[in-house]
Amino acid sequence: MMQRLLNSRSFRKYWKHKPAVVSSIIIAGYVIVSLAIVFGDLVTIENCEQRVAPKELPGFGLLPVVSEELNAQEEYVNEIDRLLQKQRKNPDTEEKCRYMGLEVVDRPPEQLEKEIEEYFAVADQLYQIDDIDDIVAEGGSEAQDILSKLTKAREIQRGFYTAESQDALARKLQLSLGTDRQGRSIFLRAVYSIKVAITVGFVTGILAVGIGTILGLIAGYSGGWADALVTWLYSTFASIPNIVLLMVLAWVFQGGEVDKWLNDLTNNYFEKLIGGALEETLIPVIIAFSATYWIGPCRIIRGETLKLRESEYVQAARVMGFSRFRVLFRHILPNLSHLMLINFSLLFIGAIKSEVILSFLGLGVQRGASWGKMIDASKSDVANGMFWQIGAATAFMFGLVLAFNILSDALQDILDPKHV
Amino acid sequence: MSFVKAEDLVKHFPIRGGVFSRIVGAVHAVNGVSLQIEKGETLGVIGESGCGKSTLGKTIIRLLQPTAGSVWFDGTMTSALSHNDLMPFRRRMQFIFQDPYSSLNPRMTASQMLTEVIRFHDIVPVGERKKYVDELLETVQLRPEYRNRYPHEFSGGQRQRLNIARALAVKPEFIIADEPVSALDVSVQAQILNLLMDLREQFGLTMMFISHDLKVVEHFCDRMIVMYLGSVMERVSCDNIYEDVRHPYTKALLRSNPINDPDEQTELFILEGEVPSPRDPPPGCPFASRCELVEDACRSTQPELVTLGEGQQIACDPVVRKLREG
Amino acid sequence: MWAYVTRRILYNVPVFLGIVLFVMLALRVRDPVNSHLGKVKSEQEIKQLRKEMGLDRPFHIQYFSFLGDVCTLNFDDECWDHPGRSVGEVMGESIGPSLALTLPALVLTTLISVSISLVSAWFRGRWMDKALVITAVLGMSVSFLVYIVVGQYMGTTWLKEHTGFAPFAVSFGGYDGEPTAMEMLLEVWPHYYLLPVLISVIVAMGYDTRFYRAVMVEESARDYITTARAKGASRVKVLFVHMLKNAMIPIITRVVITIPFLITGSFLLESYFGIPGMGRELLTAVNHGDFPVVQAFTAVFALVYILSNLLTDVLYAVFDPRVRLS
Amino acid sequence: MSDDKTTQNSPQTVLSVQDLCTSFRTDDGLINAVKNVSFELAAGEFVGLVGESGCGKSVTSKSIMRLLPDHITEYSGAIEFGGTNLLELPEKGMQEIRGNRIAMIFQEPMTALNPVFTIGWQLNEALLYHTKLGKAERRDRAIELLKMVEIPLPEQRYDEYPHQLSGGMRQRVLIAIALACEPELLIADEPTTALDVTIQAQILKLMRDLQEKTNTAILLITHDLGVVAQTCSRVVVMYAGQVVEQASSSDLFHRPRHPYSKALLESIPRSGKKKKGQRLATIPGLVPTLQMMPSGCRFADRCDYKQDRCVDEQPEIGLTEERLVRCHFPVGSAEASEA
Repeated sequence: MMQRLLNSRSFRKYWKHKPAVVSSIIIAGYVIVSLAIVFGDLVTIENCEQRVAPKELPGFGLLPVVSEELNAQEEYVNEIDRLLQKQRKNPDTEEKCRYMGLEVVDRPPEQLEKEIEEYFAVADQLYQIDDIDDIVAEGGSEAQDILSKLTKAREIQRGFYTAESQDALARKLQLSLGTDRQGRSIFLRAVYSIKVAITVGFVTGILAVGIGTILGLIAGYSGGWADALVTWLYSTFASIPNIVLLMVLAWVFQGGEVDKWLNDLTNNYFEKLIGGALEETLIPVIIAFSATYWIGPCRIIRGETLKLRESEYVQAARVMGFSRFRVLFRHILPNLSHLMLINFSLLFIGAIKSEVILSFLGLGVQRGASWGKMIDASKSDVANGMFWQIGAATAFMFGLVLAFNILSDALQDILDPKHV
Repeated sequence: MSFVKAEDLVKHFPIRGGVFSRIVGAVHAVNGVSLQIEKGETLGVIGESGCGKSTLGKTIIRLLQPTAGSVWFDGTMTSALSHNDLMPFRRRMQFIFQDPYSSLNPRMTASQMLTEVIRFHDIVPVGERKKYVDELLETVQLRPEYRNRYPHEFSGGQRQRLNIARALAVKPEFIIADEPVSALDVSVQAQILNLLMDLREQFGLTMMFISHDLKVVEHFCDRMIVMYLGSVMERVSCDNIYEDVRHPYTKALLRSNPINDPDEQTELFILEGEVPSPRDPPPGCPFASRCELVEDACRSTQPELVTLGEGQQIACDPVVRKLREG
Repeated sequence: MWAYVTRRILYNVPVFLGIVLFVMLALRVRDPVNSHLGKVKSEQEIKQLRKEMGLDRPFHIQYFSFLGDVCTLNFDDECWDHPGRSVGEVMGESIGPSLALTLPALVLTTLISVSISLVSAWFRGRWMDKALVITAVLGMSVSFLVYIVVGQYMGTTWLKEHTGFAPFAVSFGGYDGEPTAMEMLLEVWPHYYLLPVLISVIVAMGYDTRFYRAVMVEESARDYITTARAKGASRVKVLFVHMLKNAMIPIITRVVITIPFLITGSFLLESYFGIPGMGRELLTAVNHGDFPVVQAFTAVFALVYILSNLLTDVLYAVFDPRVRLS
Repeated sequence: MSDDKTTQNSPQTVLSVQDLCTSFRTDDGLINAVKNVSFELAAGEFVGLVGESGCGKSVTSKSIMRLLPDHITEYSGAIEFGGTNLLELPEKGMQEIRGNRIAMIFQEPMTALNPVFTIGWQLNEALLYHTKLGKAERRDRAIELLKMVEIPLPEQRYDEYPHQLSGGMRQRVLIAIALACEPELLIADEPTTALDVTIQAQILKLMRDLQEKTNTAILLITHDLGVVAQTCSRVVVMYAGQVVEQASSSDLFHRPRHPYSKALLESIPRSGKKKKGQRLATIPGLVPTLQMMPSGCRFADRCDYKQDRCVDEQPEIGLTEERLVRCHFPVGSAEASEA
């Protein structure tokens, strides 16, 4: 079977299409990451909600202008201050420190306190200088002094979380793209969003193509009133602009009344099944997408079924006396598989992109991170020159969507029955 | 009683139109055709595109439900049978399609396709299926090694062989071949015709051979019927077409067919005009608008098929009258 | 042709009835009054409002009464979110800004992308074509949102910082007094609307160019294009006369299909740039549970959508003689 | 008339194709569709180009018109027409020749006319490009052309759209368009394949009549030997991208020299001269694919007269008894009977 697949003409054409192969590898990478998130707890929802470092820490190894960095440092100092106060009262320091993103495991408390005092001293000196950007810009000895102090502050700061830590690499990755305004790791959030995007894309794709194919097949093959009904149904759904339909569905799921109803109906089994409130899961988003996206595949499959029904090999199957069921599933369906595959990949892209827009509109993913939420959150950052968050979300999404775009284009070429 | 018989077979396809998509008319594809095929005989059906010859074949095999009339197969009226009751007849009659490219399921290999048929109709015991598939492939002169190939890996002629193998798989007694060679190149056409002739002899098949090519029908069939606009114009033996043919349409058809000899080429015979639309067939003789023998009566009354002896029938009043007058 | 158009109209009636039915049912899955007022108002007041809205009537009565409202475009109900204003008023006020944003965007996008697709068709298979296709795919792979966010930054803050020139407003600030038509066109529109229009053109271009290119590629493979070239038509003639006229049919379909989005506006652009169009109103209404607005707006969107479908059908008939003369 | 080398430079030669090779750049590399094709056409001559599907006959005709997609096609050799090599002509010059001095009609009359323009408009177009006629004169000429191709009610048809016409009528319109500027050469690419026999006869007769009237040279491309026998004075037979035989119709049909021509002729059922159930002569095997052409004679694998030399050495086309044959051992020749 495998051998035959590898020898098939479609596969050889695919293998020759290098961009498609590269795209598949990229997509596979994304899928593996999302599987690792789902099954291996690579990044948990808590991880991406957790505060790991100072707020608005720049990413990509870049540093903002001195005054902005100072602001960030000040936040940091305040944070440490508060922490130290708590530490004196609370025995569970280490836990708290880790929560704040400070790696204190490898240090005795006295040393930590010493380092912090040292840091405060440097920071205080820096805060007293007015017009710090202008002085640095002018250059000279004073600027030298400021910069050396800043470097020292940075060094100490870095010591809190990198020195002798076992997870140095992890930590570096965590901060590689900076933090958002709540001090959450942009990198972790962007990675976690992969899972959200893949889940939404995959489930929506399967559901929408599945519904569309079944209805399309029935309508196209049986004709008559079933066809009229399906045609009416998809014309109706298609006549409501996509985004309006999504909004209406979002409205339906808001407020938790649907949950309550479902839980009452199933004796609270529903809540256990999905593990929490309906609104907090991806289910409403997926339902809304599936309800809008089945139309395209349904229309295409119906049209193609109508065509195939009249094709000579289907007629030949009927001459053999094969049952409707056999004709439909053995002779028609396999010849629609390429359309299903192409539609699936198109819907996958559509769902990922719309998920972003929905999240942006505040109608999408409620808990955890998603690229849409990240871009949404970075609206005001951009005006302040903070591009890390929007950049990271865009880059992660771009890779996946581009790979899918290329792959679905290639599939259309490769699987076109005219060339098979 | 004839082995296969059709009586007054009519097939109309409704045309929908107007504001409410009501049925506003019908394409009169087959208009009261009767035919008999004796066991072991090959009947040719000839006509130009749109004359209803394919529809006739599909109605006889019950791919299409006749609008009126009946089809009899080996003494049973098959046109009235339900899907289940028809099943035993499905394996006794088979159909070979015209287009070798679209008549094979592109996602099934040769052996999958044949095995499916064999399994469904339970032709041979489970253990012998593989052997039987190989035998079938050999019968149609395809190498058994090709069993795992997909249709696109075969040439046009090979695909047509596969089509024939599929039809033969159920060991049928009667085969309708709908233009089986018209999509093929001349040299391949000859291969397939030879194969069909061999098989006909080997299995004692009764056949109905539909074609637009007079030369092929003449070569391949025992008798033929000539169709024009859904009706039979003439029924004639293929033994000596040039002398036997009487109907002006058949004559025209015969003479517009190019002859493969530049030296014997006389002035081209031209049949003026075109076939009228089957949506709106003329009331009288369908051929009246192009006929050189046309009389006023032809335009208003449809001629009956008149027997001229020895299995020859003709639907043309002026010719019949002339013959009777001497 | 008129039978065809009438048939299309009749075909769309059940579709429209279905949409209204669906919208109304969906909005009643959870009690709209309770979810809007449940936390602040007493049981008595909720009952009162329900009665005022007629939500206590049987569903079919509500259905037909609302259907009547939609057909007469008569939306008298008070908005829950804007006390004292009727749904009709809100709709009337928000339709203008939506059109001011989307109409120019549609015209620009279509003109530009059809031109680009023609360039692509002209250089078919050469580097220019390939570069355009790659750019379109790259452009399509970036989220709409990113274009908006970055576009706004580049058009306002960045432009101001780097050139000192600030032609665009970051967000809609409302009008000072009542601007005249001239002021509207020369000052208000460029200031508030031009940037979102440009952004939406850039966003739509990738998709449209690819679509139109595919149309052109398909057209260029047609037999009549070869005939035209064999006649001695220059490439310009082939492209602009033969291909473009045939391509008009899919082009028009695509343009008309986007008409409903003219009315819904671009939700994101409106909400991001604070333009008080219909999209933004609907979004706010959804977020605030403003039931009368959501219900009326969605029904009107669907109505517009269906009307534009009908327009496509009519335009088909105008541009395609095969439809017109059937 | 039979072809002779001496006609090569005689003034009456309209078209001379010399050593034409046409290749396509594909993902699988360069594919050679037509190799070393040479033939000539004299003024007023009716020549058939015959071969089975995929033998390169359509590519040859489209190469003459240069209608193949430029960016993937490579030509070599020469196509001399009216003293110029068409392969070296810029696109602009080609446009002046197309439809004016060389015209072409195609296989599918149903799709070859632009559905959104009227018949009249499409006829007008050809006249507009190549003549200086005014609007009214063009209309008159167009109607005259429609009359010439025997279309009933030409004035009415002038304003109709292609879909209102039957296949046979559309092919007539296409012929009218092709003849609009009185070309010196008409290339007809399977003009009757899609038509019924009775309509085919009408169209062939029309072409023959018009050719006699206008003295246009016609290159008729077809797979149907009957069509050739009926119309052409000379035949060029192609097999697997090469010309294998060139002879007068009479010679070819009665005394084919190339084993392929012979086998092809024998495989057609002959009317009236048969015995019931007689087997047809066949050509065994398959046409070699363009990707896997044999290095020797391309027909060797299927040839009844094959010898070792055929497999090893590609035969050149050569003059045998007043005709050109690409075969080491032409049928009926001394070499063949020796072996």
